[in-house]
Amino acid sequence: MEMKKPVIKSIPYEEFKDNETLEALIAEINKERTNVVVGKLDDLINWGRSNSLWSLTFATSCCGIEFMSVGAARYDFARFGFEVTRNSPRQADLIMCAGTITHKMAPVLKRLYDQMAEPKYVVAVGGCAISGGPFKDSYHVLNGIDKIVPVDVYIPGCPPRPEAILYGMMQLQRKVKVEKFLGGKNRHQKRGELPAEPIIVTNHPVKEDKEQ
Amino acid sequence: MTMGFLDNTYIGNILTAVKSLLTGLGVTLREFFTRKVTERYPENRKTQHISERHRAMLRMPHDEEGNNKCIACGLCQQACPNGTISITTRTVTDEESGKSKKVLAEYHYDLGACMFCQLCVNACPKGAIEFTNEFENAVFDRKKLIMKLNR
Amino acid sequence: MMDIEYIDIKSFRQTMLDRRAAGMDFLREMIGMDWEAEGLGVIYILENSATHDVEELAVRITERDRPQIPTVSDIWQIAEMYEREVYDFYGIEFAGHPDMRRLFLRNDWVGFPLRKDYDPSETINPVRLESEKNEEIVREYDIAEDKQLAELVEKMKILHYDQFVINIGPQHPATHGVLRFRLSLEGEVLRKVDIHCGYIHRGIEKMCESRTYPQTLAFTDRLDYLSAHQNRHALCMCIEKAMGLEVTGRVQYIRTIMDELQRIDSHLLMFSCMAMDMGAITSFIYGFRDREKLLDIMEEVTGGRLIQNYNVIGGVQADITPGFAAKVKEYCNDQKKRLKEYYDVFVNNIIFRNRSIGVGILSREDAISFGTTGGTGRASGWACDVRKRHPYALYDKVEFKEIIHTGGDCYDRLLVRLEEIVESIHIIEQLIDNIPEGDFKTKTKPIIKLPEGRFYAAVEGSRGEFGVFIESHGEKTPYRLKFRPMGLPLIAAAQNIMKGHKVADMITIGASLDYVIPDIDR
Amino acid sequence: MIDFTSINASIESYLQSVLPAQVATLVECALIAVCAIAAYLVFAIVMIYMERKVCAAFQCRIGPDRVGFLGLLQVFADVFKMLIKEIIDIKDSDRALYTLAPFLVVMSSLITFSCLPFDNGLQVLDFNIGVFFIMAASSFGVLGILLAGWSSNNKFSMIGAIRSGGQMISYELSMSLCILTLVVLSGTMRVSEIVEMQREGWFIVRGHIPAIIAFLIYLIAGNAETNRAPFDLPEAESELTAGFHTEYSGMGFGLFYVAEFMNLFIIAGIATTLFLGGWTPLYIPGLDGFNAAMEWIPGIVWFLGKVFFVIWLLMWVRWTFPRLRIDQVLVLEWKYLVPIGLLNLLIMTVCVVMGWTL
Repeated sequence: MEMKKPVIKSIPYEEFKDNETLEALIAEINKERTNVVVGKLDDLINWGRSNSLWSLTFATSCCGIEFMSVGAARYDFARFGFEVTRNSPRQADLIMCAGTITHKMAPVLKRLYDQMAEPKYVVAVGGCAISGGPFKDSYHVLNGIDKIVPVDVYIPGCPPRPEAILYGMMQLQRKVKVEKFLGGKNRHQKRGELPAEPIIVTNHPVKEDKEQ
Repeated sequence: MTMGFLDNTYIGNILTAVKSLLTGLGVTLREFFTRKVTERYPENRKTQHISERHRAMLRMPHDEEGNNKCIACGLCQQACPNGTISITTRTVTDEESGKSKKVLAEYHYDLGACMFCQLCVNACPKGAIEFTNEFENAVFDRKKLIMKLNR
Repeated sequence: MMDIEYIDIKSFRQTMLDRRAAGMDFLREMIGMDWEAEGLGVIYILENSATHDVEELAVRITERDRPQIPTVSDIWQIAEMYEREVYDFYGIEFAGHPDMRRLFLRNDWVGFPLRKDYDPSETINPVRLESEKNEEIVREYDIAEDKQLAELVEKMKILHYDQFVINIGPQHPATHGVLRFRLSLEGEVLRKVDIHCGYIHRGIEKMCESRTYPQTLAFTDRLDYLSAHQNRHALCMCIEKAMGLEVTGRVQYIRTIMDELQRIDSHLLMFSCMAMDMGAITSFIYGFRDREKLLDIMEEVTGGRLIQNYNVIGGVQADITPGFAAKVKEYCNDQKKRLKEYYDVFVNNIIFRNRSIGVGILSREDAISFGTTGGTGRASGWACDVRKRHPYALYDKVEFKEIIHTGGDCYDRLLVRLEEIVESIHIIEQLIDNIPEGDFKTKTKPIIKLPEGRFYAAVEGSRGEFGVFIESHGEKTPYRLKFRPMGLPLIAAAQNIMKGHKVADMITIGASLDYVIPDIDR
Repeated sequence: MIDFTSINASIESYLQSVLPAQVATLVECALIAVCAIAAYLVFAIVMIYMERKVCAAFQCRIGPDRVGFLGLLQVFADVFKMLIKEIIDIKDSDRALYTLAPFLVVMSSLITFSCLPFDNGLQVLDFNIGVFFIMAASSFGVLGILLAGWSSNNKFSMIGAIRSGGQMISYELSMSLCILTLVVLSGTMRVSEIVEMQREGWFIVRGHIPAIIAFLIYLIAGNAETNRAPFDLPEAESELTAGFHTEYSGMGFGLFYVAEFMNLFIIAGIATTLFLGGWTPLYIPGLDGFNAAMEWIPGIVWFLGKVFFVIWLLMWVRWTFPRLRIDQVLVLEWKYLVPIGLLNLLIMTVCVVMGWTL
């Protein structure tokens, strides 16, 4: 069967990085055949979804400023239809995690992710979000947000330049385009693949209040 | 922004307010008709200018025969503040002189953790590694960001 | 090299009170220390805001289980925040402090990370995925002089349950990063503000202790990414001072120009973000549009847009590019014209004026007591520019005006920034044509070791004094490296001046103070 | 010129002839409903696209241009996405009211929308108190917003809704005053008559100074009614994340979004009808040839042209100014707009009585 290749304007398929992972994903999704009507409908829905990725404004540090640059006049992600950044997680389609996630921030990120409505995506922007980056030896930094939420696209850089962020968004569009919304496998299963939640230690740090 | 005798009167306040609002509207109206500054990435991929010094990825240049300049001294690995580079070496014995020397086996580089501080490039005595400005590096799989730089 | 005077803990408070009475009204820096065998301690750097005399004092205590030092938070208001930070990192309790909570780490964190014997293992402090409980009850320690150990005397509520409490942040568009406010509201009016930080605390100071000096440089760019050059300049300067290394004239010129470009960049961003916070998205985009041109120039030379990695020990990473001077001049001319547009579309707008004039007034006394250096201090009438107070690089050779406003409100704080852009352009124009020939980097040994001692260097960052304190024990890594955050005094002041204003004013005040959270949290 | 009255009449007589009377009426109603909803959606989509492009132009950007030619399909992509987005059940929310709220908002704007005279006879309802009805229908949208804020069990929503309530109810007043000024000028409340009277000179010209003042106040108040910047306090992004619709995802949010834009259309539509002559062409006394040429352009084009011009004006304002604070919003209304509006009504009355109108 001819593999359905996602098309992005102005960049040929071959010039994209990491086509192997994408093809593996397509192969896995297309294991079960679906009928033509559902397939066509899926294409339409995916076209809509991939062109209307509204991101949650979630910027913790330097990469956040580059994210703002992407939104400003020179790089203008409105051209892709991404400009509707929502501040409420309910209305966002993707969480663009731009910046370091620390131990104190981790529950917040997780909670925001849980508050988002399906279908939802996560983009890890910059070294800190991918692996802890410069701070990966620190006692207070989470080494990669993929430990707590499933990540769809990794955009390396410290910080990645605005074009790189746009490129990452196009990668995400490609991923959305090959998914199946109706009937087929989609990303709900991904949740199961997450590592088990870390052990929670509940002892208390500071000395107990003397009054008690 | 003074209105003379009308200063701080009811009417004067309205007039100053309206004047300031109209000035603002004038600025935006002018921008409405000026040329837009947006750069059309990715349509302009072929023509866009990225600074030569921009650091987006570490690279080890190879010549036509596929040789690199790395002598596996490990200085870059030591210089790296967060363990982004890991080098494995093997020992080869030179058949003529009988001396054994360390050569590079694999040069692994984690793009996903690199902070582009340039200490590795500064440390390299042979100029075997350099930063490139190829920024299109987004991938779907974390493992793809750990790269082997030597061929 | 710093000359530190040790004070006995018994006479500590009296000494501090005397110093304050003697005119030492600006607590420049408070540095927690762990000298292992010699015990824990705190170093205080005081300054007289009129004469700019500096004094360094230290206090030590050998007790490790429950070390206690009397508070100075009633002498200098900023000490309230600094002492919480020291408590958080070193577990030193400050007797008499009104609110002894952790500042950065979660309240269920085990151990004090900057102590030398801290165990960083993941099993003790795993990544917890449940949020921390709000700590409404705080400890306060009695200051009774006669007792050996101050006792916990009172429980106090931060916010009462019957108040209408809303939580803003840590993920919120107007907090400029990950700061969290807990607000007690009465209608739209703020009754109490409780600021939580630490959501981007990355433990940079601790990490620096295990890094070589060149490696520590990379972190400074990521503290306050909008004054990356200045931060790095400060650290390089501090190390060079300790090594006794003189940089060439060319380097001084390049560094000064770059610092000022960075300042323009930061102030443009401040204008943009303030506009965005107040709903004027178009003004935000105008600011960013012009900032991009500046970033282009900087990127051409340094290779980075935000994180530039440009200053290195002994010089700069690479020489300036041939077309640099021409581009900078073109940009400067262009930017001067653009500034008028900002005034027309936003600053003089009646809506903005009404929302910012008289809002969030910070008096001169409070500004000094809180140590809010930078534009915020200058908007309150405090001449606190490090470039004038303790000149470094070429600032004693160029002619420029220190912008001072006296209103102390949000409007003045914005004006100071915009006028400083003009001053920065003025400085650049004096330098750009006269860059002397010479090396762009002085050769250094591959392994850099600093002589034993304590060193402090400060620069005027984009939003205040950025200081670097190094204690070296003669090794290739610093024994203690402390950065003076520009933002911590700002949020300490914010907590105070926000009270009594409306929710919308809180956003305005926050934007006008212009803090960058990674700089506060480090 | 096409006269829709006759077309309507012929459709009606045809339906009456083939179907029994009651059924025919039912079918008519259904037809009208379908047409109204379709038009509503089409205009919503056009306006969202327009907003994005206009906003981009003011901000030196390009705006959507990659989805379809010139980004024309952008809004359709958004609609598809929104339709399939998960709708989240909010814990401890008042579910019935939570679900009802967006429909109330849309209903209010839909009813008002159908009262607009798009062309001669192209209007769903036309009766002697038409203007009054429009005012009444448009003002119950605030109920939806209040309910949304209340039922979401979210403090941000709640504050947003309370702000919205205070703001919208206040501005209703000056809006009504402006409309009243025009009713004084026209002497009727029937929408079709008001438009017809402007055939030889729009009211903004005939009523000169008081009419222009009323027009400006109306635009300001209308902007406030639609909760758009600089009056977007109920959803003030930088303060209240998304205000009253913070907790809405998927289509719930979509409906609020659409209703916001349609309210803007309605405000512009009413302004056009009352001040700018509705669907009547431009008429300059004395230039008969010019006037005849203008007559050739269909009324609906005139109407939409004027409406979109007014919308553009409002967008221009929206993308220039910073946001007001809640107390300033109310000060502006009660200290400035209402007194001026009242005075203006008086002036207009005097003008009409003395015959000083053009």
